Amino acid sequence: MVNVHVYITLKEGVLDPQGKAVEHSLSSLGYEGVEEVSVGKWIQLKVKDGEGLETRIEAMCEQLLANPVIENYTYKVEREATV
Amino acid sequence: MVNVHVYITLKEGVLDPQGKAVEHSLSSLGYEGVEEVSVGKWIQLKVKDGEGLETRIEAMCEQLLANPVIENYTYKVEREATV
Amino acid sequence: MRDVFSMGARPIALLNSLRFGPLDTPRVRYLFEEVVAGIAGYGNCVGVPTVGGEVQFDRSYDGNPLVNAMCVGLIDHSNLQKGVAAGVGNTVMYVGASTGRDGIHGATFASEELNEESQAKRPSVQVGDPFTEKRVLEACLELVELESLVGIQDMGAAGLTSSSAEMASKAGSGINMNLNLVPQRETNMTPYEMMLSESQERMLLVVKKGHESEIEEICEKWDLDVASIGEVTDDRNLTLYFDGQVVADVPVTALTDDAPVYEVESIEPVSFKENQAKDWKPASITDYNETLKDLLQRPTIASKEWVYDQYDHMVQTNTVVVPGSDAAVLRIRGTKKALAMTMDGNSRYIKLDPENGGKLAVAEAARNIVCSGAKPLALTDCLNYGSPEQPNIYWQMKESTKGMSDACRTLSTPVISGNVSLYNETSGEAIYPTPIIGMVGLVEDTAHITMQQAKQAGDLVYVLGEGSAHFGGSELQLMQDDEISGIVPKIDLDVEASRQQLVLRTIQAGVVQSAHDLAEGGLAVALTEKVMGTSLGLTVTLSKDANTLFSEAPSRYVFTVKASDADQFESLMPEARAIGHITDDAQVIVNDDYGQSYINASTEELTRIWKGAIPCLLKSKA
Amino acid sequence: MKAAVIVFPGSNCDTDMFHAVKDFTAAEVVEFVPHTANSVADYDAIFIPGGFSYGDYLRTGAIARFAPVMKSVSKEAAKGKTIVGVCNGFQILQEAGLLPGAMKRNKDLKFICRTVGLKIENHNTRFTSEYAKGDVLQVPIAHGEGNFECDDEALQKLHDNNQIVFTYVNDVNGSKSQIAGIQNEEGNVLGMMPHPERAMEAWLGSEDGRQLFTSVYRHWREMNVVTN
Ligand SMILES: Nc1ncnc2c1ncn2[C@@H]1O[C@H](COP(=O)(O)OP(=O)(O)O)[C@@H](O)[C@H]1O
Repeated sequence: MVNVHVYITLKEGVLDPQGKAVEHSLSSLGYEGVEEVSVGKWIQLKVKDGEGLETRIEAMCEQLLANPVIENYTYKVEREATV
Repeated sequence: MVNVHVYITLKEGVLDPQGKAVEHSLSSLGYEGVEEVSVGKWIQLKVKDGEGLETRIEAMCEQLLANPVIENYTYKVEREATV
Repeated sequence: MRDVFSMGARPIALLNSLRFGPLDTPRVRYLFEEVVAGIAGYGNCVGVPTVGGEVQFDRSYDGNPLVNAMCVGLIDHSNLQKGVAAGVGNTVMYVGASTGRDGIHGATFASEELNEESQAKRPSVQVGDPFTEKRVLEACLELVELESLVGIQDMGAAGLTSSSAEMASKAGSGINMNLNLVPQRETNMTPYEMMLSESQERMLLVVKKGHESEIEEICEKWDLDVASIGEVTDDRNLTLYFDGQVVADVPVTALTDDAPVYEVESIEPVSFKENQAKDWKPASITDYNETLKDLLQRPTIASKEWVYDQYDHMVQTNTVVVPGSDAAVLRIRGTKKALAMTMDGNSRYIKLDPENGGKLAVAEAARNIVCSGAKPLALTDCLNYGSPEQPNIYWQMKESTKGMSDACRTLSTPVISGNVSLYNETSGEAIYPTPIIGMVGLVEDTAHITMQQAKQAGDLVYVLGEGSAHFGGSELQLMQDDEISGIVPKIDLDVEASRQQLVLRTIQAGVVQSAHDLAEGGLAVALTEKVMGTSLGLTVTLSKDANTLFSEAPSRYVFTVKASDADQFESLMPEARAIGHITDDAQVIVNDDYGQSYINASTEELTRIWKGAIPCLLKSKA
Repeated sequence: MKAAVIVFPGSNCDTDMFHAVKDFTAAEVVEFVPHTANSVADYDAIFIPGGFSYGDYLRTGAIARFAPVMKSVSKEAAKGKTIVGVCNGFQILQEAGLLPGAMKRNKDLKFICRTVGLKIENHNTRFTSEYAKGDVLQVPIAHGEGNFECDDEALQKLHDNNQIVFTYVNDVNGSKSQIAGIQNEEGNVLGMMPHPERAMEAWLGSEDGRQLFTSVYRHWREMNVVTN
């Protein structure tokens, strides 16, 4: 098994109401100089390693994990160091 | 300004109904060998660089971005390569 | 909800009562916003409408907010289920979400003074899963139809331990369970952890031996964990096995009925006598217009639209009277009947005068029910106090409970359920004693359903009941002094009961267009609320004094009546005084006895102030 | 007319929808159809009710879209059957690709339950023929994610093809062009966030939702007279 990290954000140009709200809250809590906040998803999963791993991950992302109409995704595969 | 990425997940032992639902759904879509799915947040923000940067980021995480009762967070600071 | 559907009833409505500190710190604002979102998130998802409730703000809840929830269900008598573990040899089954380590010691946490140490303990909080709850609900309502189901109970506080012990105790039986069979979502859980886990959305069932597959079938359909984990015995012991060993074997009664009764000391606090001795008088009011506007902006009086807009109060399409009136009303599909429901409790009165305050709380809830055209049926109470080990606090509990129970007897409203939350203290400071009353009433015919908003111009405005000179615990006092003291308005329960009957009779006679009881802010606020959000106004004549306008004396009502019904109304309710009429010019005008207006504001402005207060506080900076 | 009301785990407006169709149209058959059903081919109109299918975990409608019954819904949609998705039903139809766009969280991030003004933008549809253009209805909304989003090109297409059926009179949730309900290009699939099934009787606050159901029925009847 490998650890897969999928990162999902709204596409550029899509207004992010959650990001805006967080930005606003941070500033009203007194944190200055915080900008361009965006709130996305970080999905972690363990997937069987082997042939076609990347194709499988991409399929999962396109089919379920992200909504291609408004979201972009990237991912990272983490192989545990073999002892 | 530096780019900050904050990654938030549920603490171990805390029920993750979203993760379960995604796992279940992936398996019924025919993706085999997918395990331990968890759904967390990935927050990106631009923060003013400078003294106390890490303390400021940690404070933001504890106060607002994460709910320390049930969530853990990590973060990464990305400095843009100066030209 | 689980307590309700495990009886075989379908939850039809939720209500909640909230207590927070003033919205002047970011922390309280955060808590308030998140709590409302949390209640909304769960109820909306399960699909049970949240139709009512109440919110009050007071310093005493700064470090210790209160959230009390009430659920109303509808049941066909033949489906009534009991949480009993009867029938030796019958199978004990586990249904619902799997067990994790969440909420261990939750019950003790709920009744514990908050301190540094308990902060560290907090990871024991459970995360709710409304989607699972919805499936458990639907599955349970199918399960209760089965002949083979003997008993069913929610795993609430202290989880498997209390549910199994209570079910066995009620049947006079015992239970054996093999903990290895408990569905688990974490690894290496110990028997201790499994027995005390307060993971949510779980039920314990007793099923006739040999019929387990009927249960399994329904659970599989709803995609729920199900397991046969034990059996009913006749030895009156709770016996637990784990890895083939007996890990506990205790008499059931030791866990339930034989619990020691705790005798604690009750001492009347000196402040009580002091308050009784000094009668607080309001500072003289120069601008009544401004005072009314200030009162309307008090968060406790202001519109709670910000809150109930977030609750789906319409799902199931039975809600006839949506939030914003005295009580919510839901029709019962297929009948002429409807149910009215409300939650109430004014802890300031109880703090100053617990016995009288306890009576006031029950009476106010009943008045709200009556105003909507319903006869009070029964109530549930949520008792929230500080540490009962403090003699002064125990005295508050004793006195307020006595007051409530007197009121229940006089008003013939049985207390059919409730809950208790103690040790609500932060760093030694207790909350105000806060019993909350949830009441349900029956509308015999939907034609009787009455709302608080005035209906049309030309209707006459009547008041029933007089103000008083006691302002202890009133909103006016809090506004002027920022603290409460003195004598609270007294209630005469016999007057209360007879007026309630009279009001209900008059409403049922069909001559009342709208009815509203007087509460925080008194007559002036109640009158304004009759036209809030409408395009109507009103013109009334009232003597220009605080007692008339802002007294919170109990057992009082405002009505609007069609001019053509006035004679009949007056003959039914001779005590009511006509004070003016509803107008179509959208101005709220109060004249003195010489025809001079001393309150004069547009409905639109008053509505804006009243609706804007809470959103405005939430947006404001620290 | 034979009508189906699809029930997913977590649907919670299914009964309300059922009563709206059954009590206010002359449909001969109205039936609940579980998410596990393989076919809805026997029905003339398919209603997908609101609620929180699969808890709305991950994204609203994301998981429901893969329920077995949705394959058949897509097939019937392609054949021109009438499909109505309300609230969560709309979100599911978007996730399934039967309607364009996606829903974001409401602009102020709060769930909103309130009766709002709804304007008929297109009354030449099988869903709104009994309304008049420009009619303003009072219909409840109850959603946390009804903030309609799509790219400019898709939006232009919606306008050009008259696919926008309902808009909000006021900007309640941040939706682009204040869109409250749209149909597909072919005009047989409707998605709307407001709940017409909650606006069926005056004592519920409004009966402005009725004509949606009677329009659907009328369309079916007219088609049937022609084909028979
Ligand atoms: N203040 C109260 N007034 C009336 N009944 C109460 C009160 N507190 C608890 N009860 C009743 O006692 C029973 C057990 O309540 P509680 O200990 O709160 O259990 P649970 O954890 O199942 O809610 C319930 O039937 C409840 O309604």
